[in-house]
Amino acid sequence: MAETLGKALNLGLRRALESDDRVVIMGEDVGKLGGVFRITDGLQKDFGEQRVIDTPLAESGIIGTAIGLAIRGYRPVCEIQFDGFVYPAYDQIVSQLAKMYYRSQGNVRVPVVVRIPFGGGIGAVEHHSESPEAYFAHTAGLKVVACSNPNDAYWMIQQAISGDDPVIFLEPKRRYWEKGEVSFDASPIPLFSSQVVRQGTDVTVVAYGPMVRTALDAATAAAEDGRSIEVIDLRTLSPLDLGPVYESVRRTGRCVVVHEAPSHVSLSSELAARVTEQCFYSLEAPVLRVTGFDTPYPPARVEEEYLPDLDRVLDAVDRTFGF
Amino acid sequence: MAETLGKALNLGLRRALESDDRVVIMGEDVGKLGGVFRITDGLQKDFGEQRVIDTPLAESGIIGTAIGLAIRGYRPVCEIQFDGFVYPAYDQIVSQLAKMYYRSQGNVRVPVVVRIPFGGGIGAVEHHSESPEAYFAHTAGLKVVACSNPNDAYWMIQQAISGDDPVIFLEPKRRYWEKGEVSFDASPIPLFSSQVVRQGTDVTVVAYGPMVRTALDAATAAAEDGRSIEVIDLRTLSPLDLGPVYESVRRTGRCVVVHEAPSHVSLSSELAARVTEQCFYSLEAPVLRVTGFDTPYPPARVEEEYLPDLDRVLDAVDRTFGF
Amino acid sequence: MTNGDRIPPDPEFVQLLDPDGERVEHPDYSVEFTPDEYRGLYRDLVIIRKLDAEATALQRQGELGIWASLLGQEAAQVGAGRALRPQDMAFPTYREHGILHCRGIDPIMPLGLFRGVDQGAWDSQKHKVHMYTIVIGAQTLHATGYAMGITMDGKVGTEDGEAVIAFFGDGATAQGDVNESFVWASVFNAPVVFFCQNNQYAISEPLERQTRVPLFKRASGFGFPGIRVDGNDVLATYAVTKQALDNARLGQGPTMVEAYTYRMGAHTTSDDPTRYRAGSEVEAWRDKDPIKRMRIFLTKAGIADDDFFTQVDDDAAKQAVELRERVLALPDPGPLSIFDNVYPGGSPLLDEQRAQQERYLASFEGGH
Amino acid sequence: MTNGDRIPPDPEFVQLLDPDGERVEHPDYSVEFTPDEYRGLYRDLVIIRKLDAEATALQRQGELGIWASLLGQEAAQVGAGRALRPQDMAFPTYREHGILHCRGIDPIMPLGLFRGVDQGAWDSQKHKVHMYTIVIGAQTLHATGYAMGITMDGKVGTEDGEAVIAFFGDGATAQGDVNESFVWASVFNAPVVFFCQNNQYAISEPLERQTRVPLFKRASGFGFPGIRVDGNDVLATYAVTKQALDNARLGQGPTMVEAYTYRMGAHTTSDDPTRYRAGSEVEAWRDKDPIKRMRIFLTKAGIADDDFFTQVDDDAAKQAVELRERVLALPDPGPLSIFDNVYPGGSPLLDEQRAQQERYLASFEGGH
Ligand SMILES: Cc1ncc(C[n+]2csc(CCOP(=O)(O)OP(=O)(O)O)c2C)c(N)n1
Ligand SMILES: Cc1ncc(C[n+]2csc(CCOP(=O)(O)OP(=O)(O)O)c2C)c(N)n1
Ligand SMILES: [Mg+2]
Ligand SMILES: [Mg+2]
Repeated sequence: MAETLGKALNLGLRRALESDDRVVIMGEDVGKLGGVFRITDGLQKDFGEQRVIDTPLAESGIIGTAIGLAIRGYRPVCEIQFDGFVYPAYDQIVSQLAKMYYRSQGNVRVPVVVRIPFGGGIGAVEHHSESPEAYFAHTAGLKVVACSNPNDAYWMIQQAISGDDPVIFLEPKRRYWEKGEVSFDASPIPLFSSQVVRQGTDVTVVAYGPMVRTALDAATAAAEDGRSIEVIDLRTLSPLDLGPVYESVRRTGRCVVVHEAPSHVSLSSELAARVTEQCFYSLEAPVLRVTGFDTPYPPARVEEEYLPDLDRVLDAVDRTFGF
Repeated sequence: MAETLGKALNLGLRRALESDDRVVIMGEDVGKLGGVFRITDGLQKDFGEQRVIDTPLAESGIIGTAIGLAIRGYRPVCEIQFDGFVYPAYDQIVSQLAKMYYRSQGNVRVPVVVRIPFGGGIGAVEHHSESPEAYFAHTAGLKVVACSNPNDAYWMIQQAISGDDPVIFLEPKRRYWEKGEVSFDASPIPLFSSQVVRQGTDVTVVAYGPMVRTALDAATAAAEDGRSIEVIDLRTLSPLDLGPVYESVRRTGRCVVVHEAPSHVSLSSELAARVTEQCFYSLEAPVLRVTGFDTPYPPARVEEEYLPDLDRVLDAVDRTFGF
Repeated sequence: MTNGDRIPPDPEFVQLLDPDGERVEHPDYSVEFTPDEYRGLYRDLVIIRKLDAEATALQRQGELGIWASLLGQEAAQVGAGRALRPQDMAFPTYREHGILHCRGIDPIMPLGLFRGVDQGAWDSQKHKVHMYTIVIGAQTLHATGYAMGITMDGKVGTEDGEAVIAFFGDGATAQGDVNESFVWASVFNAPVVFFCQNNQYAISEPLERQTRVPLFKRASGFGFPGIRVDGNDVLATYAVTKQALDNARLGQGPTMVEAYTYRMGAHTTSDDPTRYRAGSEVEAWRDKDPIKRMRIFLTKAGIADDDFFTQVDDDAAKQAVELRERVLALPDPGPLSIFDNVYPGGSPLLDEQRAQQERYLASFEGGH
Repeated sequence: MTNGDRIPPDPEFVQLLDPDGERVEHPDYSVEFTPDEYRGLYRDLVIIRKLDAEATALQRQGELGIWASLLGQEAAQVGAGRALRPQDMAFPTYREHGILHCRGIDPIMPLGLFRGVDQGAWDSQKHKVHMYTIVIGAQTLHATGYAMGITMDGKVGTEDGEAVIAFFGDGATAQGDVNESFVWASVFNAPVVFFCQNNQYAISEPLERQTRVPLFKRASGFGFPGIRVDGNDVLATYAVTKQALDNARLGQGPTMVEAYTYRMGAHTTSDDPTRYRAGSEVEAWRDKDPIKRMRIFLTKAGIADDDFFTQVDDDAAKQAVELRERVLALPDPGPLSIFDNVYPGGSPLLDEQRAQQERYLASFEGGH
C-alpha cells in the first residue's frame, strides 16, 4: 500500500503500542494535537493518556523521566519536536541514556527511543532544520538510525522500539509527505544494516535520511548521461554497516558521501576515513563529500544554497573522475 | 622560566584580567578555592568577587549568563569543572553561543571562552575523563583549541580571551602538573595554527592536547629504532590548520592521528578524510588512527587499556609500513 | 482539557481596568496618564493588532514562512513595553512584536525572520531589544547575565539606573534554563524583571501541563516576589511592570510578573487550535478583549471620541499597507551570504568553502 | 563567607531530639520506636560512620581513587533510609553510603566506583537502590519518571503503595534538571519524595551561592509541600520522611524534605576545605553531632548502656577491618572488559575493535 512516510511512522507506532503494553509515547504536543507533524495523530485517543503522554515543555525532563520509566520497565518513545530542540536534553542523552547499561555492568537496561525530525528544506525558521546526527553518532552507547522511505519508516521504528538499545531515531522531516509502497507483511531486513537501493557500476554514492531521495534523483539524471551510479542508503549511522559500501567501492573505485550536516567532523569524515582505509588500493579518487557548509543553518530563503542537491552530487561525481 | 601547565594557565588568566577590565572569570568554585585544579588560584583575592565570580551549580546557567554578560560588553571566561559536566550547557553553547554572531548578522558579538579540563589518565571516577572535542568541533560558529604545553597554555589562553570568537578552550588535565619552559616575552604564533613540534622524515604523527606528549615520547622511542617520526601539534581543532600536516605528509607519505576520544565520527575521521583528499597521490598507506575505543570511558583501573599510549602509537606507525 | 478560568485569577490579580471598561482601584497600584498618553496606549494596541493581522495575511498568501501572532496579548506587551525606560534592555521570545513597536523598531524588522531572509537583524544595542529567541527559555539566562553586568557597571541603585526585562511564556516555566535564571537573578540580586505572558497554552498544551499552581507563585520559592496582573489590562500591566522595573533599577532585585492573558489565535500559522481547544473557551476570552475595554473607558471618560478611533484605524490600515509593500520588496539574501558573519575573527576553512562555492556557482553561468 | 547558621533554621524546622539529647515534642510529628529499634538506629549511625572513616583511610593509603565522605550526615541518611519500605525505590547521589547500608547492600559495593574497578554494580532492582549518579541532579528526573511508572502500574493509592525517594544536595537545587523534576512531579502528581541534604556546601560554595531563601521553600512554588527537618536528628528525619513517603504512596503526590545538616569533612578526599571555611564553623557544628545526641538520649532513657555502646563500636571496627580486606582483594577488571556491556544488542563495530585489541595484546605476550 502506498503511504506517506509520516503516516507510515504513525502506523508503525500504532503497531508498537498494540504489541507491547509497556510501550509509551511521550513528548510535547503528542497527545490531542498528534504532534506538530501529526506523527502521533489519533494515538492518544485510541490508547489513552497513560500510553501517549503530553509532557511539560522541557526536553531534559522528557528524556530524564523516560529513563526513569525505562528503569521501571517501560519502553518510552520520546518525540523531540524539532532537531534544534534536542540540545537541552543532551546531558541526559549522552551521560545518562547512553551510559547506563555500561555503568551498571549490564544491570540496567534503558530501552528508550528518541525520535527526532531532522534536516532542512522545508522553509522553516532557525533551529528547525538542523542535522545533529554527528553529535549522537560520536557517542558510544547510543545507536543512531535514519529512515529514508515509508517502508523503512514503518519497520525501523518498530524494530527500534522492540530492541533494548537506546536509539536515536532520525526522521527526514522534508520527506514526511512523500509517498511510497509499504509492505506490511514482508519481514524487514535487520535494523542496523545498510542497503543498496540502486545498483550501479561507475561510482558509489552513500547517503541517508533525506539525501537518499536526492542521491537517487542524481543517479537517474546521471544515467541519462550514460553514467551508472550505485546508491547506498546507510540507514544506520552508529554503528555503521559498511560491508555493502566496501563491496561497492571495491567494484566502482569511486565514492561520494552526501549529507546535509556540516562536513567538519561528520559522518562523511568517518566514511571517507574508513572507506579509504579498507579500500585503499581500489580507490581511483579520494572519497568526496557533498555536505552542508561549516556555517550555522542559514535563513530559509537561501537554504537551497546550503543544502546538497542533485547538481552538487553530480558535480562531485564528475570530480571523482577528474583524479 | 619553567612552570607547570596549570600554573602557566593561571599566569595567563592573571595577565588577561590585568590587561582588560572587561575580562571576568566565572564558574563553580573558581573563587576562594581557586577551582578544583587551582587554575584560578589567587585571582579572586587579587581581582575581587566581581571579576572572579563563584556561580551557582548549573552549567547552562554559567554559559547562559556569560552570554548575557558578553552582550553587555564583558569578556567572560567560564570554567567547566570537568569535561563530563559541560553537557547541561550544550544548548547554550551550540544554539546560542555559537550562532549569535551569525543570526544577528554580525550585530552581536559574544566573546566567551569556555575552559574545559579534558581527557583521562588521572584515575578519576566516571564523567571526569571525557574527550568531548568532536561535539564542539562539529559546531559551526565555535572555535576549538587545545593546548599541550605550558608555553602554549600561557599564550593561547590570552589569545583566546582577547579575540572576539567564542572559543572552547581544552586543557589537557593530566598534563597540568608537567613542567615546561614559558617564554613570557616572546610573541606567540597565531592561536589558530598548527605546529611541527618535532621534525622527522618517515611518518607524520598528528596529535593535540594530552596526546602530544605521548606522540613525542613515541618519536623518541622510534628514533632509537632508527625510525624518524615528525610530530605535529594541531593546537586548533576548529578550524583546522592543515597546511603543516599536508606539507609533512607529502614528504613522509604516512600519517597517524592520535587522540583519546572514541574514533567514530571524530577529529581523526576528519583528518583522515582531508589528508587523504589533499595528499592522495603522496600516501603510501591509509591514514591510521590511534584513539579511544567506541565505548564509554571505562573505570579508572582499566583506563590505561583504553587510552592510546606509546606502544599503540608505535604499533600504528609500524602498520603504516605494512601497506 | 480546556483552559478557561480553571486556574482562577488570584485575589492578588492586579486589575485597573475591567473587561467592561470600568476603572477599578487597587490598593498598591495606580496610573496617572495624561489624555494624550491614554490615547497613545490605545493607538499602540490598535496598531500592533493591525500589523499582526497583516503579517498573518501575508503568511496565508505565502509571503512569510510562518507567523507567531500576538492576537489577544496586545495589552500585556504594550503595558510592559511602555513601562520600559530608554536605558532598559529587553530580551524577547518570538512573539514580542508589540515590544519592538514600543521600542521604536521598524515593524519590518521581525518579519525578516518569519519570511526567511534573515534571523533577526535590528540593531539590538541601539534599540535595547535583543534579537528574538526561539529556543524556549534560553533568553532568560542572557537577560540575567546582562543584568549582572548592569550591577557590575554600577548602573543600579539610583532612580535612573538600568533594568532588564526577560519575556517568556507559560510553557517556558518548565524549562531548566528559566529556573536557573531565577536562581542566578536571586543569588546575584540582578536588576531583571521576569515577564511571563501566561497565554494559557504552549502550542496545544494547556497550562495544567506546566504547573498545578498559579505561575507567579514560582518566584517566592526562589526568594523574590511574584505578582499576577490582568494581562488584558494595559493600565495594570503598565503599573505593575513599571514598579517591578523601578525596584530592579533601585537595586531591589528581581520580580516575576505573570501577565494573565490568552492566545486568541493559533500558536503560529502552522497550528490548528481547533484540535485541542473549544471555540466556547475562545469566545469567553473575547469578552475580555484588551482593546475593547480601553475603547469603552476612553469613550466614557471623554478622553477620545469616534473621530479619534477612526483616525487610529485609518493610520493602522495605512501602516499595514506600507508594511505589506515593504515585505514584498524585501530582497532575498545573496547565495554567498550564507558564509557571512560566522566568526568575528574569520576562518580560513570557511574562506575556502566560500571560494569553492563561488567557483561552483560560476560554472553554471558559463553553461555547466 | 562562612556558613554557620546564617540562613537560620525556620520556625518550621522539625526536631524531635535536640543537640543535647533531649527529646522534644512537635505538634505534627512523632515516633514510636521499641528499645530495640532505637538501638538499631544508633547502631546504623555508628556503623556507617566507621565504614566511612575506613574508606577515607583507604583513600589516603592509595587504595581508593577518591572518597566522598558522609561524615556529619549520618542521621539524615539513616532517618531517610529506615523510613523507606521494602517496596520503595531510592535514587542516590554519590554520597548516600548510609542509604545503601539501610537497604542491606554489601558495604563493598560503593567502593568499587571509588576504587575505579567499576561504575556502580549492585543489583539495583533487587535492593531498590539505583546506581550512584555523579552528574549533579540528573537522578531526580529518573526518580520522577520511575515514580510516574508506579502510578501507571496502579501501585499507588493504598497503604502498601510504592514510593520513590530522590537524593540530592543543596548545590543541586540550582540545576535545571532538579527544577524540571519538580515540574514533572507536580504536574503528574508523582509519588516521589525529594530529599535534599543541605550540608551547607557544594564543594567550596556556601549555601548563599545557590539560594537566598531556605531551600525547602522552593517546593511551594511548584505546588507541593516543602519541609525542613533537623538533619542531624535521626528521629525527626525518620518521622518527616516516613510521612512524606506515606503521602506519596497514598497518592498525595510529591514532597520536598530539606534535611538541614553539615558536611563535617572535605567535599571529597581531593578537597581542602580549609581554603574556604573557618575551623570555628566546623566546631560549632560538632556540637550538633547526630551520634552524640542519640547516645545521650539512649543513656538517659535507659535504653542502652556502656556495654551496648562498646559492643556496637567493636562490631563496627570488625566490619571496617573486613571491609578493608575485601577492598584490597578486589580484582582489577580484565583488559578486554572495557568492551563489555556497551549495547544490550551488541555492535559489530565494537566486536571488531575488541578482536583487534585482543590480537594487539596477544602480540606482546609472544614478545612484540
Ligand atoms: C527548547 C524548545 N523546545 C520546543 C520548542 C518548540 N516550541 C516552540 S513554541 C512552543 C510553545 C511555547 O509555549 P509558551 O512558552 O507558553 O509560549 P507561547 O508560544 O505560548 O507564547 C514550543 C514547544 C522550542 N521552540 N524550543
Ligand atoms: C553537572 C555537574 N557539574 C559539576 C559537578 C562537580 N561537582 C561534584 S559534587 C559538586 C558539588 C555538589 O554539591 P551538593 O549538591 O550540595 O552535594 P554535596 O556534594 O554537598 O553532597 C560539584 C560541583 C558535577 N558532578 N556535575
Ligand atoms: Mg503560552
Ligand atoms: Mg552540599
